[in-house]
Amino acid sequence: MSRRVRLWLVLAAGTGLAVLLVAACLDLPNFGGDRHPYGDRAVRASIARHTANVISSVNFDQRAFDTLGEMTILFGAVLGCVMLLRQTRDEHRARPRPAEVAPPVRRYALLVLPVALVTGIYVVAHGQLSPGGGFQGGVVAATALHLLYLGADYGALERIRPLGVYEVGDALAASAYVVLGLAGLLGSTAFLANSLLPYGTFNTLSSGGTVPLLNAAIGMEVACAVVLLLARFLDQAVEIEKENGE
Amino acid sequence: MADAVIVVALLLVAATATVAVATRDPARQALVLSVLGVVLAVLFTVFQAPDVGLSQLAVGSALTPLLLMLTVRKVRRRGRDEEHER
Amino acid sequence: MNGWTLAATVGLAGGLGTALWGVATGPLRRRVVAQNLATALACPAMLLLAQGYGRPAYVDLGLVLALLGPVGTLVFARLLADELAEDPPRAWVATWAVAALGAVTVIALCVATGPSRAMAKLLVIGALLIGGNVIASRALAGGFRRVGRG
Amino acid sequence: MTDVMHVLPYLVAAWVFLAGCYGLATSRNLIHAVGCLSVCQAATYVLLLGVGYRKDATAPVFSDIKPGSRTVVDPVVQALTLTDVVVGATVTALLLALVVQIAKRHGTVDPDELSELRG
Repeated sequence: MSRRVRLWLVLAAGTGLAVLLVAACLDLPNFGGDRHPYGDRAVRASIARHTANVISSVNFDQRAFDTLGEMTILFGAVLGCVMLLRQTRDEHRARPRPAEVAPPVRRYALLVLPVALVTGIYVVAHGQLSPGGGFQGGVVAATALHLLYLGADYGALERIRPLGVYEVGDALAASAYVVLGLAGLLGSTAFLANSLLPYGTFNTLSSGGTVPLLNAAIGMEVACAVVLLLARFLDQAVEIEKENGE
Repeated sequence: MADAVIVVALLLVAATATVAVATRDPARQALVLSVLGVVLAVLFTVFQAPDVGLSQLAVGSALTPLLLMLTVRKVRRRGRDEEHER
Repeated sequence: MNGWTLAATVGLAGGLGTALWGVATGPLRRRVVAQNLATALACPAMLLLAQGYGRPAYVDLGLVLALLGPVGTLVFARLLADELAEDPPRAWVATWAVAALGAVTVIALCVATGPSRAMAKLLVIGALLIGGNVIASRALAGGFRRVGRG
Repeated sequence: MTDVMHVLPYLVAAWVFLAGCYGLATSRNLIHAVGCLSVCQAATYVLLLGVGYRKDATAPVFSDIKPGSRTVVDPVVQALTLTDVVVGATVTALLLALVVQIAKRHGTVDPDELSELRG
């Protein structure tokens, strides 16, 4: 199929899709409307279980099973990346020569690294209270580690990043989520049911029953997953190259 | 009038997304995508979804650009090696 | 809509609109500077929105943006270092103007909140924002001199 | 003005989605195509949060306000979007890993050249 024909096809199909989408938009409930039956019920259920951040309550309590599915996608995607980007037989590792980083940039990176790491942990820990949670905090903490690559060089990052530990951490966090779910099944009513632990005082760190635990498991899982992902990409982009003459 | 900030954020998202698609060079597109991440985070804030905004900031401001730029570098280096061999 | 939200709206429309124009057109050196300034402008806007909506919890967004925005720019500074070295960006006027805007915003918000833990948090965000913005500009203007690849 | 406001977010979502699709179909570089796909993803976030918005409401997060003191927006769609943002990023990474593999095997990331190689 030539580019020309394909462009016409795209334009025709796009126009059709656009007409359908606009028609659907005009029939949707008005933006900013007042009818949110599911939302109102979710808010009531969350307050009944002493979870101040309703979104965390939805993610880790009311729809915790759905989050298990999301976590599986995450796990699978990382597994796929690790498989796809492993070193093949016709490739070898070359030590990258360290880059010269301007002193202020290096100082900034080394100063901000711990701050960002602590912020990431803070975001995870306060997930059931204020905006944040395992998904966001995990990414922030994992990104913070890579300031070492940006501010120093790849060798420095490799020294503080024993990949085996992160692989184990990833698997442990994923299984912790499932184990917590099974504990709900054995100890009370159903898989991932939030009735094992006392709900605690509203708006304190230990409130919400199993929500903070599941939240922490996801935080660890996401942080380890992102570190592993970036490690593979960094290896490919910085170190691994094709064997010469092959 | 109270909707002005929503309209501004929505129009910024639409414009940034259009620019991101129209920028054909992957490295330059990664720059636009990182701006798109920030603009989306602002939109989510005015939609009163700070959790989602936080998520978008964490992913869009540093992680996605890093992944894209590392891929660009790998592919370009690959291209250079190949030319070198010929 | 109150004064804080109005200020944020104006800042977003003017600031991010200009940054978008900068990142969409022109040579690479202009685009990277525009990307840096976009994050540096969005952060004060988020703090203003948090104040305008009366929700101190939204300040966390500003904190994360002040931390990770410059990190994103460092990514580009590092991985585009070869191209930027041929044609380094020089945008100190714009950088300091945006930094001053951020400082004014943070000071205004501090006055509005009064001495408290929230004010300390705002000051930390302000320091991270301005420091990060200036350092990221420095990194773009030749922060990475490489010896071969790395 | 108010009538436009009732559908504007949905129309923006549709526009962003279509723009991303156009970029995907006409892309000459697979990395660019992955970027366009993430633009399409962004459209779904805008649509979902637009559906959940309620006028003059605030976020359903009660760390700094009393429950019941203000109306709140729909938390369910926010929870859906929040997980998808992070999971979407890892899926983007998976696609980029595939692009790296294609570049290794075939030495090009132009979809047109790739189909010539196959045919």
